Amino acid sequence: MAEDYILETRNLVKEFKGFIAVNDVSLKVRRGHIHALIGPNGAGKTTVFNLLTKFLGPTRGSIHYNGEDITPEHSAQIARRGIVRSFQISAVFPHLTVLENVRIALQRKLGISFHFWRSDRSLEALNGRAMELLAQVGLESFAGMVAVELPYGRKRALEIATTLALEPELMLLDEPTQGMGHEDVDLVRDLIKKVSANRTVLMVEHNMGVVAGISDTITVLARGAVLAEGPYAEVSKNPAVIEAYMGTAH
Amino acid sequence: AQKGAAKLSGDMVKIGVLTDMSGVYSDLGGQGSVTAAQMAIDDFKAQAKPSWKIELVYADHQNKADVGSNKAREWYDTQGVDMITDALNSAVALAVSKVTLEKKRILLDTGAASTRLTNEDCSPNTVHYVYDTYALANGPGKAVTKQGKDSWYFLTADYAFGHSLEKDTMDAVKANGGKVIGAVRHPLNASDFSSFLLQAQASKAKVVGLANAGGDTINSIKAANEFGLTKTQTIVGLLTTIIDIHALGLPTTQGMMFTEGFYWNLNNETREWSRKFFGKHKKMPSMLHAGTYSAVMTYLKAVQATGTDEADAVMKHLKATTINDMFAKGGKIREDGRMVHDMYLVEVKKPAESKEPWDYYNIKAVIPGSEAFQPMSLSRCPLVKK
Amino acid sequence: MNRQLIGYGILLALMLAAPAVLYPVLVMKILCFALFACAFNLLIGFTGLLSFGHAVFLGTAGYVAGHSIKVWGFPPELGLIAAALAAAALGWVIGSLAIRRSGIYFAMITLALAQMMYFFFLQAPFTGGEDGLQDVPRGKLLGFIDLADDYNLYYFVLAVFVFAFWLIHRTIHSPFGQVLKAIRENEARAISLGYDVAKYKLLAFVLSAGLAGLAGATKTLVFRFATLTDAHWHTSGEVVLMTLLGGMGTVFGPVVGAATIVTLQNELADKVGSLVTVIMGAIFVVCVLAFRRGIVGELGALYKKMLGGKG
Amino acid sequence: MTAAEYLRVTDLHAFYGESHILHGMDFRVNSGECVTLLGRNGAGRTTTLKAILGLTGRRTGSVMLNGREVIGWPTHRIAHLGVGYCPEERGIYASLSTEENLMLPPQVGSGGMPVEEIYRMFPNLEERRQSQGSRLSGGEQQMLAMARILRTGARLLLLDEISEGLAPVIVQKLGEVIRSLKEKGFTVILVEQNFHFAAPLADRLYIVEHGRIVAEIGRDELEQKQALLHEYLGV
Amino acid sequence: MTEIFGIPIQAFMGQLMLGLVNGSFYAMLSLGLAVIFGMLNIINFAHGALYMAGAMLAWMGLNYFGIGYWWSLLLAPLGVGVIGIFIERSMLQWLYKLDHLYGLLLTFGLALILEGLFRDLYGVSGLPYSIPEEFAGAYNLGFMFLPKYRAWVILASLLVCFATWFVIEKTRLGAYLRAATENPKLTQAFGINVPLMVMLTYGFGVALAGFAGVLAAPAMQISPLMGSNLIIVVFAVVVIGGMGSILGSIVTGLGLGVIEGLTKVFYPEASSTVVFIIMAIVLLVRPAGLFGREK
Ligand SMILES: Nc1ncnc2c1ncn2[C@@H]1O[C@H](COP(=O)(O)OP(=O)(O)OP(=O)(O)O)[C@@H](O)[C@H]1O
Ligand SMILES: Nc1ncnc2c1ncn2[C@@H]1O[C@H](COP(=O)(O)OP(=O)(O)OP(=O)(O)O)[C@@H](O)[C@H]1O
Ligand SMILES: [Mg+2]
Ligand SMILES: [Mg+2]
Repeated sequence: MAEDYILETRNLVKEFKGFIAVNDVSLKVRRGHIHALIGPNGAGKTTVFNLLTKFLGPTRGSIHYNGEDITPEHSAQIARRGIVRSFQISAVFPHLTVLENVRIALQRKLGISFHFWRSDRSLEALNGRAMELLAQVGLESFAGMVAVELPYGRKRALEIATTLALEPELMLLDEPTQGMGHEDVDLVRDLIKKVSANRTVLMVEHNMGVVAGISDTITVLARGAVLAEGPYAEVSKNPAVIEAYMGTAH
Repeated sequence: AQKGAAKLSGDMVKIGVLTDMSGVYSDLGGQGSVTAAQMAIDDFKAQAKPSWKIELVYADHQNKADVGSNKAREWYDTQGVDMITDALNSAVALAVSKVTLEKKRILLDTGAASTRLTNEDCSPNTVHYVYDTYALANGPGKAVTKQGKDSWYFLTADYAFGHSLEKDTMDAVKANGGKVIGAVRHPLNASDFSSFLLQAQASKAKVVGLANAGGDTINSIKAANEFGLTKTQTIVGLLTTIIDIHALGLPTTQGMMFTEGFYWNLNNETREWSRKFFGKHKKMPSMLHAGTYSAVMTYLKAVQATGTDEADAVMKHLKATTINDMFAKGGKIREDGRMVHDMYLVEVKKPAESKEPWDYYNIKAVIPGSEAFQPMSLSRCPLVKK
Repeated sequence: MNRQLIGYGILLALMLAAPAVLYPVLVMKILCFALFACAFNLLIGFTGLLSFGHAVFLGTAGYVAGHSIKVWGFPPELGLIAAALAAAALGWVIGSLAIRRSGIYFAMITLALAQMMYFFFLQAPFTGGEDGLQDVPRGKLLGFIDLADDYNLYYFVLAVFVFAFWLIHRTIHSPFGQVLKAIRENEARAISLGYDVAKYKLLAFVLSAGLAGLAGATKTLVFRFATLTDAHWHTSGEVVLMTLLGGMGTVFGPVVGAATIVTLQNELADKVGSLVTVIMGAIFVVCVLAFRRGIVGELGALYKKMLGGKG
Repeated sequence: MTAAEYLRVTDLHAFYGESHILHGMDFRVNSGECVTLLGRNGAGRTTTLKAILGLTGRRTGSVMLNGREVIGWPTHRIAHLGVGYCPEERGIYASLSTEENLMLPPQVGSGGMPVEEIYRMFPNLEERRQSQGSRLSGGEQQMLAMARILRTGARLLLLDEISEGLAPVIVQKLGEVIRSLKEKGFTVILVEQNFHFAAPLADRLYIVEHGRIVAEIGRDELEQKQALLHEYLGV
Repeated sequence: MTEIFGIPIQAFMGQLMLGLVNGSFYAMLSLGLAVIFGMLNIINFAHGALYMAGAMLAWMGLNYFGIGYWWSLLLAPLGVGVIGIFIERSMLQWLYKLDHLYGLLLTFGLALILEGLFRDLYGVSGLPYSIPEEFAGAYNLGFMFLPKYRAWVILASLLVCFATWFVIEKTRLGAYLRAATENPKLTQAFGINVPLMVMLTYGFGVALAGFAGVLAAPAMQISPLMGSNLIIVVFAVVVIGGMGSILGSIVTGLGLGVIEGLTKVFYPEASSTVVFIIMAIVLLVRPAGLFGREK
C-alpha cells in the first residue's frame, strides 16, 4: 500500500490569523500519475503547494514522502529529496545559452561548483546529457541560442528541461499553462505528458482542456477542503463541482 | 658674496610646500603657506639678488601620510626638490622626515606638532621650526594652574597628537602643583561634543583642557558655551590659533588662554609683514604662515651663504645661524632639530576690547624659548650626545 | 583566442618595460589599485554585489602586512600571504553578515561594517591610529632579493599583479564562475535548482576580499606604510569609481579605471586643490548618467559596432 | 460612424528601449462597443493597451480618444479622460489591504459602480477585505484588479487577460459583467488568450501579429473566417 | 537616589537627553532617506551633503542677507528642496529604470561635488552660527541641565517626524504615495500624477535633511564634512530599523541616539562603533531590520 503512494498528506491544516486556508486535507498522490489539483479561486491550492515545499509551515497535520514523514524538513532538504517545484513566472537564466541553462542544473551534482581554480572546460563533459534533455523537450536545435531570445512557449519548455535535469521524482507545477496561447498550451500539455513517464506530476491548473487531457486523478478543493476526487469523467459530472467550480458552460 | 660660485643641483633651488590644501588644517597652513613661501622667495630675490633661480612647488598631502611621503619621494626623485616646508600634520611630517633622510634633502617642518620629530624620530635633516605639543602644553599648563585654577579635566582627541598634547599638559600641570581629575577621549572629527562636555562639567574641575585641534576645538568650544561651562569652568584650547578664534568669534572665545608662536599685532615688524600677507591672502597669518616665511627665508640665506644646496652643508650652516626676523628673535636650531624661539601666552580679548578686525589677543606673557621647549636634557633623540 | 594571447603578451611586455619610462613608484601604485579594482570587480561585475566598504580589506591587509613584517619580522612574501588571508577571513565575517540582505542594503551594510572596522583601527594600539604604521621595511624577497630597490620591487609587484589577475580570470571562467553568473541572472531560479546561493556569494566575497587584501599588503610594501586612509570609505568610493569608469564586468576595465583615476589624482592634486573631490564627483555623475559601460565597455561596444558595420 | 467613434488608433509604433514592438497598429473602437484583440504570445496586445495609456517607452502615431489627440499626453491625464486599466500582471498593491486597493484609484468619471454591488459580484473580496493585497490568492487578485476600475466611473475599459487564472465559474460571471457593462454604454477593449471567453462578448475581433493588426473579424463573420482564426491562433 | 550605576543622576539624565537630540537628527535623516527610498528606490547618498547644505544656506542667509534663524528654518529647507527638485529633474529621473545601485552611485558623486564645492568656498574649519536669543541659556530641571536650544531641537524634530508619518500613513495623499511607491506606472495609469509626486517627494525628503541641517547649525559645527560623518551612521540606523516603515525609522533613529549617548557615559571608546555593532546583531537575528518586512 505504502509504496503505491509517493506522497501523502494527513489532515493538513493551514491557518492564517484565524482564517483557515487549508482545512484537513488528506491527499494521496499515486506514483507515476499525473495528479491535478483544481478548485475555485482562493480554495487553497497554492497554499497546499507551499506547504508541500515548506514555503509555509503547516499548522497541523503531516506530510509523508515515500512513506517517510518529511513534515519537519526545510525546503532545501525537500528539494534534494527530489520534489521540485516550477514557478509561475518563466524562470530561465536569460543571458546564458539554452545549453548552459541546462548545464547549470546538471553541474550541481558534479560537485565541482565551488572550484574556482578549475577551467570551465571541465563542464563540457555534461554537454551530452544536456543535449539529451533538450532533445526531450524539442529544443536541441536551439542549444546555442541565448535564452532571452526564445519565444514564450519554448522558454517554458527550457524551464522544464532544466527541472528535469535535477531528476525529480515528483514535479509540482502551479498553473503551468497560465498566460499561454492555444498553440503553446498544447505544446506544454504534450510536454508534461511526455516527461511524466517514470515520474509523478502534481499540478494546479485552471485550463480544463489540459486537465481533462492528461490527468489521471483530480482532486477538487473548495474552501480549503477536499470536495471531490477521482478521474476527470467522474469529477466533472459531480454537481457540487459544477456548482462550485466548473460552471454551467462546461 | 659667493653669488657666482654657487654649486646648485639643477642650477636652481627648488622649494616644496607640502601642506593640507583641502582638509581640516587647510586654513591653518594650506594656500596661506604657499603665499608665505612665495613672499619669502620674492623678498629674498629683492634683497639678495641671487644669480640662481628659485622655484616653488606645492602639493596637497590631504592629511594622508602615504600621499605626503609619496609626493615627497616623487619631488625628490623626479623634480629635484631641495627643501620641503610646512608639512603640517604629525603623521605626514614623520613620514616625510624619513623620506627626506633617505634622499638626503632638508625638511623645515613648520606645521606639525608632535614632539616625536625631535625625540625618538629625530633626523639630522629635519628642523622642527614653529611649535610642538610640549610648547603648547607648557604655557597654559603653567600659567593657568598658577592662577589657582589647579584642577584639570581633559577633552582629548583620541589619536597620537591628542595623547601627546594631553600628556605634556598633564606633566606641566602637575609640575606646577595642579592636579588632573580625569580625561575623556573623543574620536577625531566628532560631530557632537555635548556629551563629552557634560562629563567634563560633572567632573567639577576648574579647568577643561582641550587637547584637540581645528574643527574639534571649535566644536568643543561652541558646545561648552551652550552648556554654560564657560560660566563655571575655564576652557583652555591647547592648540588654538587665531584662525579658530576668527571662526568662533570673540563673544564665544573671550577670556580663553593658550600658547601662540606668533601674533600679527605684536610689533611694527609683525604688523607690517602681516598686513602685506593679508593683502595677498585676505586673512591674517597663523603662526604656521609666519613660520613658513621665516623658514624659507632662512633656508635661502643659508644656501646663499654656503653656495650649495647640498643638504649636509646647508644644515650645518643652519644650525650655526641665529635667526632674527619678524617671526623669531634670536632663534636657534638645536642639535635635535628643534628651532628654539620665544612663544606667547595669549588671552582672547573681550569683544569690547577689540579695536579692529583680527585684533584678538592680549599677550599675557612671553615665554622665552629656553622655557617654551623641551630642554635638551630630557631629549630622547639619538643624535643628542649626552 | 590566439589574438587574445598576443594582446596579453604585448601588454605584459609593455608593463615589463614601463619603469624605464615612467616613475616606478607611481606605476606600482597604479598596479596596486588596479588589483584592488579587479578584486572589487569580481563582485560587482560578475556577481552583481556592490560592496561599498571594500577599502576595509585593503586597509586590514595593509596593517597585517605592516605589523607582521615590521614587528614580527616576517619576510615580505610571508607578510603578503598572511595579510591576504587575514583580509579573506574578515571578508568571511563581513560577508556572512551582509549577504543576509541584497541590493542596496547589501551596499549599506558593507559600508557600515567597514566604517566600524575603521573606528576600530583608529583606536587599536597596533595601527598607530592617525599616524599610521610607518617605516615598514621592504625586506628581502626569499631572503636575497633586496626590495628596497624600486626596480626589484617593481617586478615583484608586477608578478603579484599578474598572478592575481590570472586568478580572477580563472575564477570567472570556472564552474564556480558559471554558477555566479547564473545567480546574477536569476537568483530565485538558482535557489530552486538546489544551489545554496548564499554560500556561493560568500565564497565570491571572500575571494574578492582576499585579493583586495593582497593589493593592500602590496601597497604597504611599496609605500612602507599602512594608513587609515586605506580603510576609509572614501577609498571604497574610489574603487567603485575606478571600476565604473573603466567598465564594470569587463576584464580590463578596472585596470584602465585605476590607471586613469590614480594618474588624474596625481596630476590634479597640486593644480586644483580641493576641487579634486568635485572633479571625482563629476566623473561619477557623468559615468552614471551617460557612460555606464565605462571606457572599456564603450570601446568594446564601438568595436562590435564597427565589426557589425563591416559585416 | 465617426460620431460614435470613441477611440481611434492610427499607425501606432511603440518601443521598449531599443526594441521596436508595435509596427503601425490601426484600429478603432466605437462608443459602447466591446472589441477584442487576439493574438499569439508576444504579438503585442498588451503593448497596445500600454501604448494607448502612454506606459511604453517611446511611441509615435496617433491615438484619438473621444475626439482628442492624446499621443503626447502624460499617462495620468489620459486616465482622467475616463480610462480604466486592468493590467495583465494584476498590479495589486502588496502594501495596501484589499479594501485600500479597491478604494485607491481616484474617480475619473461619473457613474462608477457602488462598492456594495462590487462586493456582491465578488464575495471573496468582501470576505478578505482586511487582508493584505499580496496575501490574496491568484484568482482573488485578478478579481480585485477588475473590481477596482469598475468603481472609478471610467468609460473606456482596457482589460488585459482578465479570465486568466480564474475558475470557470468566475470566468462565466465575468462574461455576464462585461455584457452588463456594455448595456450601460461602457466601451471595452478586451485582450484575451481565451478565445472561447472573448468571442461571444466581442462586437468585433482584431487579430494582432508582430505588432500589427492582420485581420478584423466582425461578430457575424466568425463562422466563415474559421480558417483565418486557425491560421493565426491555432483554434 | 542621586546616582545610577555610579553616575550622578544629573549627568545620566543629561546624557540621555543628548542622545535624544542626536537621535532626533538620526530620525529626521533616516526618515528622509526612507521617504526617498520608498518613492524613487534610490538610496540618497547625497542626503548628508544636503543636510550640510541646509546648515550652509542658513549661514549664508544670515551672513549675506541678514536672514535670521526663524526665517532660515523655513527658507533653507525650501532652498534645499529646490536643489533636490533640480537634481531629480535633471539627473535622477533618468535612472529609475536601471539597477538601484546607479542611484546610489550618482548621489554619491553629487555628495562629493557638493562637499568639494563648499570646501573650496569656505574651507573646513567650520563656520559660526549662534543660538537664537530665544533659546540662549538652559533650564535647570534639578535632576538635569537642559539647554533650551536642545529641547527645541527634540520638540521640532518630533513634530516634523510625526507630521510626516501622519501624512503618509493616514491621508489619501499618503495612500497615493504608498501606491506609487509600489507600482508607479500603474498608479499613473489610474490618473495620479506620479512624476510630480516623485519630484515633490524627493524635494520633501531632502528638505527634511535641510531642516535638520538648520536645526543643527547652532548646536554643531557648520562644516562641509558635517554630513558625510553622519550619513554612514544613518545608513546603519536604516538597516537596523528596516526601510519598510516610516514609524520604524523614527523610532529607531531616536532609540539609537539614546543608546549611543549612554555608551558615551559607560564606555566612551565604543561610542562610535556601538551603532554598527547593534546593526550586526540585528542582521543576525532579524535580517529585515526591526520594523522591516521580509520580501
Ligand atoms: N499569507 C496569507 N495570509 C493570509 N491569507 C492568505 C495567505 N495566503 C493565502 N491566503 C488566503 O488563503 C486562501 C487560499 O489561497 P490560495 O492561494 O491557496 O488559493 P488558490 O486555491 O491557489 O486560488 P487561485 O486559484 O485563485 O490561485 C485565499 O483566500 C487567500 O486569500
Ligand atoms: N518591458 C519590456 N521590455 C522589452 N521588451 C518587452 C517588454 N515588454 C514586452 N516586451 C516584448 O514585446 C513583445 C510584445 O509583448 P506583449 O506583452 O505586448 O505581448 P502580448 O501580445 O500581450 O503577449 P502575452 O500573451 O505574452 O501577454 C514581446 O516580444 C515581449 O518580449
Ligand atoms: Mg493559486
Ligand atoms: Mg499580454
